[in-house]
Amino acid sequence: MTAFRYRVTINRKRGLSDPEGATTRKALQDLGFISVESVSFGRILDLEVDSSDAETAQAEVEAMCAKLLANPVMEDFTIEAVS
Amino acid sequence: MTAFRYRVTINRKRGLSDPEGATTRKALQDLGFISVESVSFGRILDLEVDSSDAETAQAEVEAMCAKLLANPVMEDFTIEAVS
Amino acid sequence: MTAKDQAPPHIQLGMTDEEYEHVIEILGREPMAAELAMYSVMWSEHCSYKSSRAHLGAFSADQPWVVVGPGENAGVVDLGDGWLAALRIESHNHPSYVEPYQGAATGVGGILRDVFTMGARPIAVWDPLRFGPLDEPRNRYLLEGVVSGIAGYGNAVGVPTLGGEIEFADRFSQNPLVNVMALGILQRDQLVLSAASEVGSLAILLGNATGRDGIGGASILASASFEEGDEEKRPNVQVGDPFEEKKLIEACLELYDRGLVEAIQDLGAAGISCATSETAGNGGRGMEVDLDRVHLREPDMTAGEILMSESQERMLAIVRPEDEAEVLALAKRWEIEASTIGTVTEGPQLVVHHRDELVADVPAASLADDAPVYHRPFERPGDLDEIWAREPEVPPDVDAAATLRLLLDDPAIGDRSWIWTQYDHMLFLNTVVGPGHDGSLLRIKETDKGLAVSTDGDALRTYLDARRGAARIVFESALNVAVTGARPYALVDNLNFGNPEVPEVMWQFVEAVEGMAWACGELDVPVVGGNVSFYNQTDGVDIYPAPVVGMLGFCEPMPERPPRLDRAEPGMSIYVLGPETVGDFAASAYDRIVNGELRGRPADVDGDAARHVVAAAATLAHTTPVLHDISSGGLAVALAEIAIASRCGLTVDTMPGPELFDETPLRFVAVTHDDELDTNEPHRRIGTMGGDVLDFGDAGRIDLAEATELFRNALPRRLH
Amino acid sequence: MTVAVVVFPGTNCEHDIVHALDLAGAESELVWHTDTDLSGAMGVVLPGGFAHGDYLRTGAIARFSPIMAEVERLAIEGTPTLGICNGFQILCEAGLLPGALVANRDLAFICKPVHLRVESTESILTRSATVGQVLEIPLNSYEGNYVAADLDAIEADGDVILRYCDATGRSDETSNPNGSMNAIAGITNRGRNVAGLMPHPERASESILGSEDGMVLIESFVASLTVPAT
Ligand SMILES: Nc1ncnc2c1ncn2[C@@H]1O[C@H](COP(=O)(O)OP(=O)(O)O)[C@@H](O)[C@H]1O
Ligand SMILES: [Mg+2]
Repeated sequence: MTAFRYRVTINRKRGLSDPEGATTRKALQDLGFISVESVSFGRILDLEVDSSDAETAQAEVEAMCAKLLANPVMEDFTIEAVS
Repeated sequence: MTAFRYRVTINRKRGLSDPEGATTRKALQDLGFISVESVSFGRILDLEVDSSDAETAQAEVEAMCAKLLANPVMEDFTIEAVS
Repeated sequence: MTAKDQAPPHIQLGMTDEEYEHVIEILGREPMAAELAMYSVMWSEHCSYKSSRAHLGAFSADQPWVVVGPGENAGVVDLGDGWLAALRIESHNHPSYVEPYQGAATGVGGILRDVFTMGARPIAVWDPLRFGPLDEPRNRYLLEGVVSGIAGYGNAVGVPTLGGEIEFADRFSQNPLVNVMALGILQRDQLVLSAASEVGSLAILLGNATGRDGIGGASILASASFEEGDEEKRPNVQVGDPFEEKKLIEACLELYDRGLVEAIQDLGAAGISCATSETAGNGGRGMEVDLDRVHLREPDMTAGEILMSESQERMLAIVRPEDEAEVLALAKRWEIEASTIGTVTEGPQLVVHHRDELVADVPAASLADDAPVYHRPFERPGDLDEIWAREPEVPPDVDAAATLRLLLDDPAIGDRSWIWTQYDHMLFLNTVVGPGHDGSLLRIKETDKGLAVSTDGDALRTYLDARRGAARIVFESALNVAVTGARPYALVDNLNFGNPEVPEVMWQFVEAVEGMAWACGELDVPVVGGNVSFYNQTDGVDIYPAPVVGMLGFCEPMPERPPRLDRAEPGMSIYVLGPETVGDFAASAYDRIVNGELRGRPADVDGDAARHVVAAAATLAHTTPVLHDISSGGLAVALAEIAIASRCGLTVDTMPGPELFDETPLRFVAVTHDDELDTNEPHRRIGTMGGDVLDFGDAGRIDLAEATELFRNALPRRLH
Repeated sequence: MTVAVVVFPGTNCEHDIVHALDLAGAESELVWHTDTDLSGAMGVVLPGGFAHGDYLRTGAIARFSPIMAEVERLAIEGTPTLGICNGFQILCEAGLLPGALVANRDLAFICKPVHLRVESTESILTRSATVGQVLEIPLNSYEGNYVAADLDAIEADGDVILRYCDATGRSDETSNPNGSMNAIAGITNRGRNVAGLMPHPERASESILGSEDGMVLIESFVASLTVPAT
């Protein structure tokens, strides 16, 4: 068994409103950072998965994202292997 | 003026509790993903900054992180330019 | 491409040919695109009540203390000394199935707006919920998502959630029900209505920017059944922003305080088109609207999108021109955006421009008033006689301990604190009796007035007999508020049903409405508002009929020490009050859980007896430490709940085993010191508190510790 | 002005703390977060709620509200300054108290009464209590989980004033509702004039609400207004 590492990046779908991003942008502008045009939030998850091979591991991570980690109605995700 | 884009990644400092990571790992294992060894959580912020040049823009983003976006008591951050 | 995509636009928007002809008749021409969108949404089931309207006249709001009855955003009743209470209930069923967190969250946001639109400060929320069985992962996901959505929004917006209700049944798997009720209080001079009557007044849009949220969302999601593979409906998720709503509440309350608004309307389904046409139409006026002045989140939106957007946290205030500057300044101080988008005109037209083009020119009142009314055919379900003929069975020597083990472990009977400890239920320091009791009781500070609320539903019993089931919900909620010391004062209802085009569903609906209206009449309780949610059907399966009520109780003075489940002490006597049991086991917890059956016909209720029992309970609440109504699981469960909350065992006289689990309505338990039960109502002393066992004599005994463990874990153990 | 109760957009417990201060005999005044003058305030309270929606990080945006420069000035000068729940989070973000608050161990909001043991009476919040006293006070938070990198220094310095415990005063994993390090529920600063706690003492201010245990904390604060804390 080997430990494989992945970084999952989860972003909100385009077009959905993002109150947190909008509020943070306003806070930055109030602090004088007037050059900030947009702020949007996302999440990353660094996962370590034990597996016999990379292919199985990656498939597992994809299943995890689809099943639990990302909310398909509101979020898109990408998976990236980390060495 | 050009629009520069950055991705800021904010992680909980090592040694401080990461309830999101711990709970997600447990939830994954409950779902049968027993191969997950560790999960750690972070947030990303995608920023768009208007600036005359990349250097100024990057400096601004660094200042934003230091001042507001990350809490030095419990978080580390990295900044990455996005093309 | 499906056949639907090639259909004419009005069919794609869910309109019938007849409805479309009617629009042409009203306008004297073919509608323009934005106009068609407006009619299609305003005439949808969700907005127009076209299938239910013909029947809702059975409800009466005819009591002297009703200030505002159905028709406005919320019902309003008089509490004396200048105080009023506003209440309303709403469903967010389909949005919560699509995205449980946001669906529930925006449901809370919407119901709060209905209440503060009236000038009231929202002071509490309740959440009646229905899901499929928890052994399916998807149902667990929905429950957890909905609860955290209500918590996430309600807590952050700063309105406590004081209770609710939960039921589980297979037919809610594909179609959970998420209802939310809100209560507000106000001073009489702060009451605001939605009619814009002064020509020249300005329409100011307050709050969130308008984006492409849920265009046609509420109406599409709430007016159509789900089919397999219905993914296109998914982008219609609306995202709630409790922070924006909190600012909006404070800003609006200050606007009312300063007398700056003539009328106000929240933006819900059909967004700007609904709010502008209703304010103008209600005042018998028209309005000129300029969509270029609407603050947008996405700059390139079309006129139709702007008009129909269901972006959350927006209000439309009608303001005299001389007050405009002050209103805008006040909005700025509360850090909300505001834009003047229209002017009230002589009428009757609602005239809308976008980028210098006329996009709509329709009689304002026609959108609401000319909506079709359908008298849909209804038919008694053919299998009902057969269902009634099958009698539930309970052996005469039923083992009380074994049965209680099963019942206390049921997620709909066991402790629901897993839900309500996630809700702020203490904010404002008004909560005198909180969640975990029959009804919640709030004080109104600086007065001796108290408000009690209970939300109740009973889909399984209503399925067996829609008329009796619905009536019994009303009586149960009346008794629930009575045991806190309040008398039933006003009711709001949420009628969750299947597809109204199915005659059997329509029959359930009509029976339920009549049963509910009768019960309210027997108790002199006015129905001051409600909501109808049809099309709760997935893949051809209709939900169990699920009317839900929110009963408001009122007391003055408040009981000094209102009854609580945890106030029983060793040595106190246990009494049962109310009618004799009649062997009522249809849709009982016993038949459902022990026998796994749904059959038989629920018992009827005698209206006179009901009025009597409810009044007796409300009086006794002023002097009795513990009062608890007997509902799901019968006497045995009611006693167990008292024992568990009070951490005190009990012994009851031997009685026929089935009597312990009988669910004959309108009965309640009182626990007090001997000879201190101050009532003329017939009562029976059945036992004594004390020890650490629940002892049912010959029927069996169970350790309090074991009962407590089962009860506490019923919900959590299924979720983790 | 006696006590300044600071209101941020999103704050919601301001009237509740005013009510409790009133019961303890102290007058108070609401101050909007864009104000910049607190001269004359004998004490400052940052109440509970969701300032700025708790977006980005709880307390992070509020900490830069215009009023905060004044709050910091007074706190440094020794004015009694109390943060309850969200107010505690803001004081931590502002660096007026050590540590930070993160999501509860079980990632769920918790609203329920909890037991607290008084660890030290050297603070504006606990001076009228006794060490070892057990109080029952409601908690109401999602981010109530206290973390600090320099925990040993905080403990050694005696900055911990309240710890989660059971009804008998014992602390262990089961009596810790949210995973806070060392079961810390409330702390004070070195100067002992700034204090923060996650539970809401104002929610335990009358017997009709279920408990009056919070009043000893409110009364401590009120007593500190006239007799400056050491
Ligand atoms: N969805 C919910 N949200 C909040 N509280 C709930 C919910 N479901 C049940 N409760 C609370 O649990 C208690 C018991 O509920 P229930 O058994 O429905 O009461 P009753 O049978 O007396 O109507 C009530 O205090 C109720 O408010
Ligand atoms: Mg009850």
